[in-house]
Amino acid sequence: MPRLGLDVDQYLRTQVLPTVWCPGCGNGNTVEGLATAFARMDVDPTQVVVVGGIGCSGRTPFYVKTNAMHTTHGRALAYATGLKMAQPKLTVVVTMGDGDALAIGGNHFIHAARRNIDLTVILYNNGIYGMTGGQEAPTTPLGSRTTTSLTGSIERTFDTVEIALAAGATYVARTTTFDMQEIPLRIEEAITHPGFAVVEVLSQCPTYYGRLNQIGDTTDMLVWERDRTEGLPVKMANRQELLGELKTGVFRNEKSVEFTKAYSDLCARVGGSYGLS
Amino acid sequence: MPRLGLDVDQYLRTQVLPTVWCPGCGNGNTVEGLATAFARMDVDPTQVVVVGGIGCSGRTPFYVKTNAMHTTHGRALAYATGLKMAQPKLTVVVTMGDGDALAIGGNHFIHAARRNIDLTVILYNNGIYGMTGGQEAPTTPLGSRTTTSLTGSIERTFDTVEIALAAGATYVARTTTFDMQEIPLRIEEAITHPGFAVVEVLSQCPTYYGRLNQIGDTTDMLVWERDRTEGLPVKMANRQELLGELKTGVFRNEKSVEFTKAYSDLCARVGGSYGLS
Amino acid sequence: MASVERDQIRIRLAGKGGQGIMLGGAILAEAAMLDGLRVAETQEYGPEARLGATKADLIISNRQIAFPEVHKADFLLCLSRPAYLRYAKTVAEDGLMIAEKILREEMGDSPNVVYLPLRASALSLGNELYTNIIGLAALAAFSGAVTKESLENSVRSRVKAETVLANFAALDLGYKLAEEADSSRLVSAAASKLSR
Amino acid sequence: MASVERDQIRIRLAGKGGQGIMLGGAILAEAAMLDGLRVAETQEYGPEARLGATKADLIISNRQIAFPEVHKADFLLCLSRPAYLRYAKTVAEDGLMIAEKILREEMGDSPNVVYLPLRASALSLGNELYTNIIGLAALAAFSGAVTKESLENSVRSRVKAETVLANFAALDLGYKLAEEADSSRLVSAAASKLSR
Amino acid sequence: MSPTPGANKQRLVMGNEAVALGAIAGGCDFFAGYPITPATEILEEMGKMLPARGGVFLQMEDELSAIAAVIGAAWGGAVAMTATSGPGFSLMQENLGYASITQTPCVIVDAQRGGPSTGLPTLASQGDVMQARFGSHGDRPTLVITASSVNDCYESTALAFRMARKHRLPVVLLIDAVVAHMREPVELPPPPPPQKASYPKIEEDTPRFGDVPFVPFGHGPVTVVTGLSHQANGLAETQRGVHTEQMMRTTIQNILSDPEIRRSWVSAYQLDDAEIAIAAYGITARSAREAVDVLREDGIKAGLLDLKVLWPFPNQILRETADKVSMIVVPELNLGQIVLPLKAAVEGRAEVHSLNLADGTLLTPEDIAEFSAKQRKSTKEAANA
Amino acid sequence: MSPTPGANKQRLVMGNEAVALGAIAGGCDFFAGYPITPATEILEEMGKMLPARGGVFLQMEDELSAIAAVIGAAWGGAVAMTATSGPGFSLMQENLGYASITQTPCVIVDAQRGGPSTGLPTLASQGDVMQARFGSHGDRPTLVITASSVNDCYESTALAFRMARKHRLPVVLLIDAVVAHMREPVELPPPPPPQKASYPKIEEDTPRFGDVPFVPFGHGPVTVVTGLSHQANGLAETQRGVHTEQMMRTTIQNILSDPEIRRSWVSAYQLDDAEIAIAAYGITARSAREAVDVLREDGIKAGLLDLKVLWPFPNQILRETADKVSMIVVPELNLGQIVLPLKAAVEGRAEVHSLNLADGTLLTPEDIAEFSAKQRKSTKEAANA
Amino acid sequence: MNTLTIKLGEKAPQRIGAETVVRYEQNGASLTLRRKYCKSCVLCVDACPAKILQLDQDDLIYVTDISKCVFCGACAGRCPDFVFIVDSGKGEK
Amino acid sequence: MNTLTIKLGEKAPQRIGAETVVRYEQNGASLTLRRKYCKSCVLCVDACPAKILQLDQDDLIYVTDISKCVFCGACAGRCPDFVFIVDSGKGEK
Ligand SMILES: Cc1ncc(C[n+]2csc(CCOP(=O)(O)OP(=O)(O)O)c2C)c(N)n1
Ligand SMILES: Cc1ncc(C[n+]2csc(CCOP(=O)(O)OP(=O)(O)O)c2C)c(N)n1
Ligand code: SF4
Ligand code: SF4
Ligand code: SF4
Ligand code: SF4
Ligand code: SF4
Ligand code: SF4
Ligand SMILES: [Mg+2]
Ligand SMILES: [Mg+2]
Repeated sequence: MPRLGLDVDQYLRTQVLPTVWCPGCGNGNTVEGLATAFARMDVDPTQVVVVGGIGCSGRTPFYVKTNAMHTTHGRALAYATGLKMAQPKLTVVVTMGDGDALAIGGNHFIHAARRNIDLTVILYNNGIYGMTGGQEAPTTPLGSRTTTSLTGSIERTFDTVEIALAAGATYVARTTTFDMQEIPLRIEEAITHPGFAVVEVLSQCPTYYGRLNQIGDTTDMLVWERDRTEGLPVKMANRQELLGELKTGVFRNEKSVEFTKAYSDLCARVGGSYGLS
Repeated sequence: MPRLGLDVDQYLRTQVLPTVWCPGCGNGNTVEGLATAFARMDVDPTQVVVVGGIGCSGRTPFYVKTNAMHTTHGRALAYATGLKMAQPKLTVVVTMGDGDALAIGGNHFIHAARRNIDLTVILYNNGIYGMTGGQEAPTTPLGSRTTTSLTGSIERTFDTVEIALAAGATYVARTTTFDMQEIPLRIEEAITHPGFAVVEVLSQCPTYYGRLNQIGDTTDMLVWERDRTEGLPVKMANRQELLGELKTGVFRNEKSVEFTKAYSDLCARVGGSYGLS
Repeated sequence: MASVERDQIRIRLAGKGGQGIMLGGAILAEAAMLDGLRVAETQEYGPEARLGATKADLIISNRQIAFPEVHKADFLLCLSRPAYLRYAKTVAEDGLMIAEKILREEMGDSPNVVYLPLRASALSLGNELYTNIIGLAALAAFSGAVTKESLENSVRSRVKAETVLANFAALDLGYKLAEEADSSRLVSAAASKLSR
Repeated sequence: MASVERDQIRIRLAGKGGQGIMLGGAILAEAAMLDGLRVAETQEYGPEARLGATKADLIISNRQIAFPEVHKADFLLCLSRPAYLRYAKTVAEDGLMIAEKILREEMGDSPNVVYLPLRASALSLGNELYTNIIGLAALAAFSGAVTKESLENSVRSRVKAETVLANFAALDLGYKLAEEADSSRLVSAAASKLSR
Repeated sequence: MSPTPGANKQRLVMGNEAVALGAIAGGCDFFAGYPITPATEILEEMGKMLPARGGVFLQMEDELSAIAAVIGAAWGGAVAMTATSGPGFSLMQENLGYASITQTPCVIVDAQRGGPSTGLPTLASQGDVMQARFGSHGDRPTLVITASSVNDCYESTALAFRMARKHRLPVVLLIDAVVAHMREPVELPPPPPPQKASYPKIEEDTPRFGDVPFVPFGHGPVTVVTGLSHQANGLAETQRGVHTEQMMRTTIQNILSDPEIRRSWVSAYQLDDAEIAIAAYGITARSAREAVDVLREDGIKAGLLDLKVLWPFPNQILRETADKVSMIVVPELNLGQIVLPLKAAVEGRAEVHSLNLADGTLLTPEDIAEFSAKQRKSTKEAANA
Repeated sequence: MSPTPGANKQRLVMGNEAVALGAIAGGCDFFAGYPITPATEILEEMGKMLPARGGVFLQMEDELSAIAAVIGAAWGGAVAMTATSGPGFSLMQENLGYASITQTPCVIVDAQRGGPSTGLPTLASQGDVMQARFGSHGDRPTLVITASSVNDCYESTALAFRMARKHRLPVVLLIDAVVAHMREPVELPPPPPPQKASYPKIEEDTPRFGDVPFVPFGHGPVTVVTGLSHQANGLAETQRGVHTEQMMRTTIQNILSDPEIRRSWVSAYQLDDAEIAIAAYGITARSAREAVDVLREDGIKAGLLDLKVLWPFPNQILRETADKVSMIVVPELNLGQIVLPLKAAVEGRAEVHSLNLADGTLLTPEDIAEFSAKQRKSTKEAANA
Repeated sequence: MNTLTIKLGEKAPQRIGAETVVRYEQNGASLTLRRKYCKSCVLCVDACPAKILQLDQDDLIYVTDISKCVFCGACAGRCPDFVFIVDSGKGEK
Repeated sequence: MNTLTIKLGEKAPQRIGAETVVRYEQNGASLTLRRKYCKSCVLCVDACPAKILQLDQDDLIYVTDISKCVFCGACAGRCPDFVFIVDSGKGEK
């Protein structure tokens, strides 16, 4: 019940609603979660930039009433890295689809994680390419039907959490639109975390994933989402236990040298005064 | 002593020797290891393609007397994926530098691993960009000097093994040019392995890494290489034990559905007859 | 039908995402093809088309079709409110709009609009999804752009086998609605365009 | 020195990777600059240059330098075998090659080559790395392209402080070798080029 | 161009589908791609057809890898293609150059949408016309074919494959969002049965590069392929790229003299007695054709030069046309692209006027007719003044 | 161009180093790049200078991310640049289009090497001249500046920054392997102290796009930036890109009428009484200059038109030149690129002859002189016949 | 947007315009519907424990009987399109 | 390449050309040096347990005293440039 008592609307660009998203699409829930997190944190919208990639979910920046940067397919994190480095005091949130973040954008994802730069990634994982009409994504569950795997996907599936952890992200969480109350909490934790933070939101695409895999109506998709995940005690999940399962929870929440901080120190070492100081 | 009793020369394109590599560069040891593995396996050179990226190490295909494909920076695995899919009976070995494989080519690396396509990657990790003159690589040990981090690198370091494992590679090993006898063994295992196999070879770049970090002469670099690694019992290393250390050994050697096989099955399902069958 | 003398008929089908506009366009185009006519069909794509107003345009002619888009429609089928708001103005001066009856309340009457209870009729057939087919049939009736026979054949080839009969019933209903509504305009609207 | 009348002197320094050709080029160019001359220096780059034959080209002139590369060299300094094999033919007909003496055995004598024991002299100074500086000095002596003073100033600004004196000794040695070898050709070779 | 109406085996086919069918007709047995509007249906169609034929269909992680996989596949002996739109085409440019320097036969379809950047993803443009020729760094021989109808899509794709294999180069098929998504009735032959491409036998010392046939890996002695400048045997020449320059010049000549290219270069409509030529291509040629009719109804002798092969640009044909007409009108859905080589070819022999639109909508026949009439009028007035 | 010899504060500087110094002089406080020959030293120099000035130096994972970071940084308020060579420039094309459509001021240096593909990594070329204009999909306003000396490198880079910021667009500086690595004595002012760029105050309803000043994030009310066609307030217009088309046309006009561009466009040498004009740019202009001297020694009145700003192409200047000479010779280190817009501009007013070389070596003064003399002779003979 | 307030016991008009915001009130609590954002996905309909949400003939959401509303917020939580504003009147923070 | 064979006890000539392959023999075992591949890195020099490898005045590798060679192959293993072929004469596989 994110709205009760919070002025979430102040963080929504209501003039462009309704969104372009399909009826029942989960993207709106995550946007609501993001706006709710902003409301909880009472951020100054002029000091926040939401950077989006290209895809249905990539349109998020249009709907959140902060600064918005809708970039190119796959490159959002590279844009965000430059932006954050140029003005390290800005809060930068990056919203990407699974294809955007992990197919074409996979390289920037692992490198931003490696640097542990203080960005918050919200990765909308609907297991498919929504915007272009239902093609296979690297996150498409094995055997699922997509318009490019009509007889069932034969490509193995990326586990966002595993990749993020291996690449060096210091905050990694997964939740779902079924667990919509969790979304703002995870996002708030992620934004507050000083380092590279990833919140994966499993989200329903009724139009393509749902229809192609005959999951049923929009509510059936939520049920399916619930059934394929199993919450972990939220505090901290032990990675080893997860293999083979798609659990939700917080998988890492660790402090490590953050990149703008490291850069600031480097500048100081050679006599320069960087924006942070 | 790779040469004893084996006609390694038949797999070397001696007409183009000496190599372009600097005196004392470790790349030649890995080439020797690759040629030795070919000799041990007695491969038909016309049925092998060595695909290289761009970088000092990317020149490997020129020196190995099999089919050679010297591609573009970072894309070798994408070329190799198309090649392997088109003619699945070919043996395809992909040689890349650390920058090539993990900086510009990081995305293809994780996706080829995800698909578990039957390619063998030999990743020459010298912790630096050799070809372009000593810039920082994603594998540059933290604090090292490079021409783009003259006061010491502040970027965190990729662990090739961790990334390969998280992305889904089914054979993952690390060795060094100090342990040069191991190189052909690991390469042979990797080629024989039916799936995506990665052999990381820690290799010395005396010209840049060595000189910038004042490691000493070429032999000193080998000693340094020995000192920073610690062999694991070769059979199988438990991943958990490794955190924070750079061990050598075999980290995974598992069977899982290989991609050309999965594709062949898909074709069969819809009535097509694919090259494998 | 004076198919030999006519030059070209410009048709626009408009609705919102999920109303089967794309399928309608394909069916009508194929019907024209089966009638031995030339046809070019184009559609609106993209995310906006999934939700908001979307359209399919057809040019049907007995000569080669050069420019393939419809700027002024001889016939516009309009199934939804956003489509009405966006495309009403694209009907040619002597063109005809066939619109969902629910819209009359808000939009009001005007001489070149015929409101038909398309959705209600579809629901009477048991499924709102027949709305587009009923509308298509009505449009065919008013425009004379394609023969009913071809329309049936085209529908048969594009819908699931088990729904063919229901779709045929939807076609009948569409023709009937058109006749009942304003039989004076049937076909003649088309004929007027064709005698250039 | 007839620096005012001369037009341009084209110099090529050639050796193999690690022999300090790039540094030599920079030193010579800076010396020319300090002499108030115009200069353009270009070098060979890339992996091949690290190992095999590599070169630096200088045009030194008292007028604006347009084309910056050397195709026929008035003076070629040649430090290694691969460089000899590759660049010997790029000496101008009336040009002069100053070559490492070890190469004489294999390459043999010819009228426009002066062999000097550059490497041996460097070793006599305690480090093979002075070879390039000795060669540079010899080349300066033969060509008269730059003054010794400027050469010293340039060397001072480009080498580590603790090696300045040793490098000055290397310069002296180079001048001496040139004088001893063939003092008749000193400067005049250059002069002949300059009185166009 | 369009088949006879009412013929027997007509099917209603979308432009993108026709591209896929044309590819199969051209022998294509490998597709690697990445979805993008408005080219996605080509990918989806290939994904339906190829596995059933034992061919390879791959959805790659991005466009960089899609074209790389295509080139790799070609060297694996496949007849390979990819399809994309502007943003993806931009990403392919580096490796397109690799296909050129390694003389790799393959086909790239660019279904143009509004640009730059994400631009107008669902709308048509002709903004990639110069990019198709000059988008990659360095020089390279290029062959760029267009299509303005569904039937064209089929024919042009098949032609692209024939030329790619004959001249050993990446061939670009340029269509646009409207043609890609347009459905028209066409009558197409049934797809040929799957067939592995065959290659000539070669010896150890047979040259592999230059004006010689393409032989992939595994079909003879070992071969060296590199994106560095190289000699005929494939080994690098890094000090001076004489062989590679020569190869490029030869390929350009070979394409220029190819009889099929010469036949397909342009198609004329009402041009014989025209005083105004409208030079157009792709979707705009359709508007231009109607504009010619409109102008002629108004008594202005207009004609259409429909440019079917854009690159190499038909210089000679344009010069000859310019000698016959007084004015050439060049309508394009961009800010003025093909008008550049056209003006360069015409060298002042006729007035050239550009009509440009880049907002994602089409130039209508009326737009073109009106513009042409206006230009003609102002020229006449200038002459009389 | 070159400073007076013997002056006091001369330093021997490499072209790439001068670019870096010029960038600092132009206010640059952000560099993101990826190493590549022959542009690497620009990266390395920026890496040395920026941290000490509190600016940002980033080595990114590839060129795609380098330009993306630069654009992101510009929106973060930085004065940003990247530097690369052909292969990297090809990879940047998609996001270069993003910089254009979002009117983002930034500078991209392309130090050209032999292409296509990996080509001739250490050798010079002028093969990216058309790519710099047309390499990205869709249309966009472009400004491309060249340099032929170390001093030029400095001046042109600073100019690039001025123009990028004034006209809100990505500006390309095109140099080549020889200029990049050449050392010449130059006399440069000391680098200005670090300074944060300042931006005008804006209100909620101030238009952010179109012919209005650039204001980055964090410097006023919230802003929406998108690579889709958009309105003045930044919100997308996906049904018809009227605002974006208008913005592009306006920017093009603004550049064309910029007094500094008009001043810098070309530089002439011995052109006043010339009967042959040699139109050249970059490193080739140096050879051409010497060729002019050679030709004049042989009694042929030649002159040089050194093209300093390639895009927008100086059409009017070329037309005027063509009216005065009988022949224009266009030497280029490619297979013929700038000759295309040149011919289009000249429209037959003078003969135009292309001299091309693409093997990584330079055209020498003798090559150009000889070619010019030969063309002149054959034209004379043709006239007499 | 013009707002139509419907108090407990009041009946909504036969047809509510798409642009109209409807505010249902019940003893200090309120439920506001921004109908023009509604996409008819019925997620809220399925989620409402009181079963009082339905689509009207314009396919837009409305409340059949506000007296049964328990102000649980399930509708607001589930709706992906920002249609609902739920105020239980208890002044939560 | 022309090969120069030096048997046990024989002395190498003062100067061996760079292009010459040198084959040192000792009781059926042999050590072959393809000197033109040598880059003077001295990895082999440091690795040789018998300390019999050195660079000559051309900076190319040669054997000072083949009689001390134990045919351990360390040189071949360490050399990154394919200079050595070691044959212990024992016909290993
Ligand atoms: C370079 C490039 N390639 C392809 C596209 C087309 N495209 C747009 S969105 C998208 C993928 C959408 O999938 P995802 O990232 O999962 O986002 P979703 O729509 O599912 O939220 C693609 C392939 C593009 N815009 N740019
Ligand atoms: C697209 C592109 N960007 C940059 C380069 C320049 N480049 C060549 S090799 C290389 C990196 C070399 O490093 P690595 O991959 O580690 O190989 P190494 O030389 O160390 O073996 C770079 C950046 C290029 N060739 N192409
Ligand atoms: S296509 Fe799927 S992801 Fe995209 S808006 Fe529709 S439901 Fe959502
Ligand atoms: S630069 Fe380094 S990696 Fe490259 S050849 Fe030299 S030593 Fe080897
Ligand atoms: S607040 Fe609860 S009871 Fe009231 S309408 Fe919403 S879901 Fe139903
Ligand atoms: S959940 Fe929202 S969008 Fe869906 S029907 Fe309910 S109110 Fe409408
Ligand atoms: S074989 Fe062993 S002993 Fe003989 S030279 Fe080589 S390293 Fe020395
Ligand atoms: S290791 Fe090889 S290259 Fe190095 S010195 Fe010895 S023989 Fe020469
Ligand atoms: Mg998705
Ligand atoms: Mg490396």
